[in-house]
Amino acid sequence: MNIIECTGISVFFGGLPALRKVNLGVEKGEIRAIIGPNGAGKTTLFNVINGVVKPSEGKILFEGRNITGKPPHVICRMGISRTLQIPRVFKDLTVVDNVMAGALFSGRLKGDMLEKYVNDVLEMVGIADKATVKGGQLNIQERKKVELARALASKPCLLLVDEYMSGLNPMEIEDAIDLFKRIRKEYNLTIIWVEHVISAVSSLADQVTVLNQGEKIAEGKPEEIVVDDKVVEAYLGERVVKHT
Amino acid sequence: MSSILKVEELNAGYGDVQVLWDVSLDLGKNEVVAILGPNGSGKTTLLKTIAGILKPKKGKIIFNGKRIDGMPPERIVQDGIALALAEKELFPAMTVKENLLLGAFNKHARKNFNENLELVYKIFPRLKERENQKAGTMSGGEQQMLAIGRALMTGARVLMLDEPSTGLAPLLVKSIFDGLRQLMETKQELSILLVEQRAIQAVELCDRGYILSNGRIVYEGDIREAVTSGSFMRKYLGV
Amino acid sequence: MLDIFPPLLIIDGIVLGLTLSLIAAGLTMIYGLAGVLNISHGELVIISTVTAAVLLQFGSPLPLALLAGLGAAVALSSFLERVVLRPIYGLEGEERVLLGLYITLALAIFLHSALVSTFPLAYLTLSLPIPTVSFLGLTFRTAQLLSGGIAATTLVALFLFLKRSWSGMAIRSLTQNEVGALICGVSVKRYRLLVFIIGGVLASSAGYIRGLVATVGPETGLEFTILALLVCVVGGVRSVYGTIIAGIVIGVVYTFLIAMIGTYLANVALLVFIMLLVLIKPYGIIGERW
Amino acid sequence: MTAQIRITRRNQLIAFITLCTVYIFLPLLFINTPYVVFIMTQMLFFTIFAYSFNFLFGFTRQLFLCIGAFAGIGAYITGILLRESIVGVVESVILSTLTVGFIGWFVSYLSVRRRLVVIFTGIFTLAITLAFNNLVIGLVDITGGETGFRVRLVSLGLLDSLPLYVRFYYLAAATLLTTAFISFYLLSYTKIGYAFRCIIDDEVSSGLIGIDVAKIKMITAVLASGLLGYAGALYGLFSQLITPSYYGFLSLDIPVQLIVILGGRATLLGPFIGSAIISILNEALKFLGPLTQVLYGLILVLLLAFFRNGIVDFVKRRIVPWFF
Repeated sequence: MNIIECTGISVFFGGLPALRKVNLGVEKGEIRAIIGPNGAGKTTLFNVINGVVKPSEGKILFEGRNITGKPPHVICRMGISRTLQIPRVFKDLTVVDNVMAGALFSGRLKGDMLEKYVNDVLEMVGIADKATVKGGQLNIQERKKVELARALASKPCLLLVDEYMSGLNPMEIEDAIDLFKRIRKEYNLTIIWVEHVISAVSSLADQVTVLNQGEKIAEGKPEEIVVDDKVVEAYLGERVVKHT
Repeated sequence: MSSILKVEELNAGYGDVQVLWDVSLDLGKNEVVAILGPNGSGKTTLLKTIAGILKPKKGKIIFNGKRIDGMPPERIVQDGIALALAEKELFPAMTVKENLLLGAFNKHARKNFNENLELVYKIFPRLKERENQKAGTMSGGEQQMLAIGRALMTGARVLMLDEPSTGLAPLLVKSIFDGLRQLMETKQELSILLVEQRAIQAVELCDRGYILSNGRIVYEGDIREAVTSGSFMRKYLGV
Repeated sequence: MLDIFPPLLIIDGIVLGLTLSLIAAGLTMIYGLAGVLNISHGELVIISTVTAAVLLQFGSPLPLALLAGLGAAVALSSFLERVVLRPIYGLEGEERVLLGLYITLALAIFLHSALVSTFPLAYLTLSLPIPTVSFLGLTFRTAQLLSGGIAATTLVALFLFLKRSWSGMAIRSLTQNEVGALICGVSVKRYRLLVFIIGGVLASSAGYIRGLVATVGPETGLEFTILALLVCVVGGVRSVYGTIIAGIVIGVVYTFLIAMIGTYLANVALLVFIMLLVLIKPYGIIGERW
Repeated sequence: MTAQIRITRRNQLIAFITLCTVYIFLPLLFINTPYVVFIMTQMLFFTIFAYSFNFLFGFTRQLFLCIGAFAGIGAYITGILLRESIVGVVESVILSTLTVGFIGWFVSYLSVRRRLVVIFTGIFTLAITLAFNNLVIGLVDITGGETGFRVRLVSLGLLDSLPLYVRFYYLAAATLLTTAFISFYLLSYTKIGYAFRCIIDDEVSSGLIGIDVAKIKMITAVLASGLLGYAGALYGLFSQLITPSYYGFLSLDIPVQLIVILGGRATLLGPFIGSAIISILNEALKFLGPLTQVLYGLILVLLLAFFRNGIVDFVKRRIVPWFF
């Protein structure tokens, strides 16, 4: 059974469609990448899944339960965590408090386990050495790590990651790929991942979904996607396809 | 060919998010140069930095032999670099004519107002038809024409276009690129920096180009050759 | 129930409404360009009437006194923009609006108390030599007609300035789209100062116009601010034209309410209406958008 | 990590016990100067008002510009009920508390539901303040208009054995210290404190990690407003005179805001420090007369422009991380 099943999701902003009848089913344990050009609706899809935006049409089932239109905090407590494209950590809290907050309010962990779990997550993400630094004093990559750790600390079943790799150099991208591999293995997670660093996508994702102008235009394994006519067209323009 | 705009080892971004890393490029007089790359690669950031809306962290921007990095945007427009953004950034409650009028806000553009207006109406006749319509009520394609038209009204010698084809139907894309082609034929002393996500339209307008991936220049040279060669897609997407 | 003949009441209302529109137009433009809801705006009205009144008490000729008052309002307004509000320009979004609200509120309290305690008796009344004129069988007060005329003329002038002049275009462009204005070469800093200066001029003229038909005392600043704020909320916080229409409507309704149920309950009715409006349509009835 | 929290908690407890001691024994020093005790009582009431405003604005970013109006509603309800001898003191005060609590919940509910931006909540509540003022002055028959009406001295049970001017001092002190203690406890020892810290910092992120921001805002609004209604009623009984000028924006809201900003937003010791400074200033500057208002305005402008985070924050950053 798919852990999450979105059927016929449409979102309109002031009459303009941001998503049109998008279906998305992700298997348990999978890493699913979502790619697409500007304005394709990737972040909107995330906003719909975690309840920031209510869909105009469509239904979302998470582990078989209908979560359509539930507010973000409820969805978080049900086991879906999310990181943002531009990370928002708590600036006045230390790194460890940031992550602790994630563990505390999801209500998915019990008392004694909290501290150990939080320390494990900090080690895993590689930010343990900054544990007592305040969120506001971190640089952008450290903030991304803290946000990821905070999301992991809520012990989710499904993790939504929004553009983790942008702004990283090739070395750092390698590290991040490695990190996600370990996270999946260690925490037994399903990950949906919006990304435009395609090199990372192809070495990490099991399946890729391609959105363009609010519609799903392709889905498949990374190596199939890169040569898919519709995808090439969406990225490069219609006539390239004829040339090649 | 002598260059009119030169960017050297530019680093820029928003706040502490660095988007561009050591980007260098060169735009010749009367040349059209393409900058290609997928979304998030930093194309719009590059244009905004050149236009002075964002302050560069490091590096030089040289226009017509003079350093312009760190200058306020109104000075840069006056010097002759105009920008039409993908978000259009029009004045929705103003008419088409008023939008164009504001394009000619700087002193020397006011002098050549009639001449430039004629040119804009010639390459985008649709704008003349819609002269008195509110900009906010126009279609996406028309708004794109207006954004380009407004940039031209500044009397610029360098025109920077940010994804003029995004979100438009193929027919409209064609009319916009036809307009640009006509513009290059009529107007003397105009160089265009064309940023595009879709390569093919760009290829029809220019020979030379750059590919930007993840904030860095990964290819520089003959753009037609790059697009037709098999490795393009890999290079383009940074695979 | 009404002591005054309704048409005269309507004219009274329109005159008050136009005066409020003058103040509110400044408020709206300042909000549009600087992102500050200037709570101290009503004090600009008072600083000019107080200055003029004090000078008149010392025997200064009328034009000189009025000019000095205008100068005081403009100077204060520019000082507000260049010095007092400086800390907020580095902030974005809600933080900026909030700090702006707070600083101008504090400034309003400061000016209010300072003016009331220093010049408690500086009332401005500009009485005219001919009290009434007859027209179509009705007797109008000259002051009423004159103040209405001046207010309308000033608003038309403002309208033409915004519509026709380069500076006016620049101001409108900045309120509609700041990035758009930037890439057209419009300097934010320069026009921000300009709208504060214009706001000062408009507020000052509103004070004088009010002085023709009523007595303007140093304690009325907050009242002007509140009424103008209401006009802005009804007219849409970013639309100058909406502001003008809303001003007239509120002026007339308010005048009638006062005549029918007394000042205090009229205030209550108006405020309840505003509260409902904030809830139902926070961006105004008339204004097209923020 | 835990060690640090333990130190902070210990220091907070020390601070709290010190406060209790000072507040209990301080009036005994001035037992022969009723005026000083009177001023200190007034300071206590303003500290309570500031506590409410601090919870609303400092902790949950709900800009209620109607602190005076809320306290006033409480005072008028109790005052009128007692004047007309409808119910007893206790019932009146309870009714004041519940009514104002309900109004606070309603305002919060509306602004949360309608997703009003802070500034619109501000305008909305400013309108409440003005409407309250106009209503009170307009309904002369019931409220006594501008001059207000007198309230008879009421019995305070056990406290009646104390000298007249000390009774209300201890009543207010008990209210304040209880409020402060409950706040200290909740904020330092429970999850709620953590949630508050998250909400102050970033509301969006708080929602994402599973905090029900809307619920916390509304609960805070009920409690803080209820406290205002209660304290307002007591303030009315203490003054023995209820007039609109006591609860006006200039006479109540502005000093309260000054206290909170001076002491530091979203701190528990801030209101204590802020109100102490303001009270001392108030007395020291008495000779200025109405010019004190001017000075307050000026101080507020300067504080906002250059010293926005207040004294507690300054101390916290520069000296010790004691106070939350």
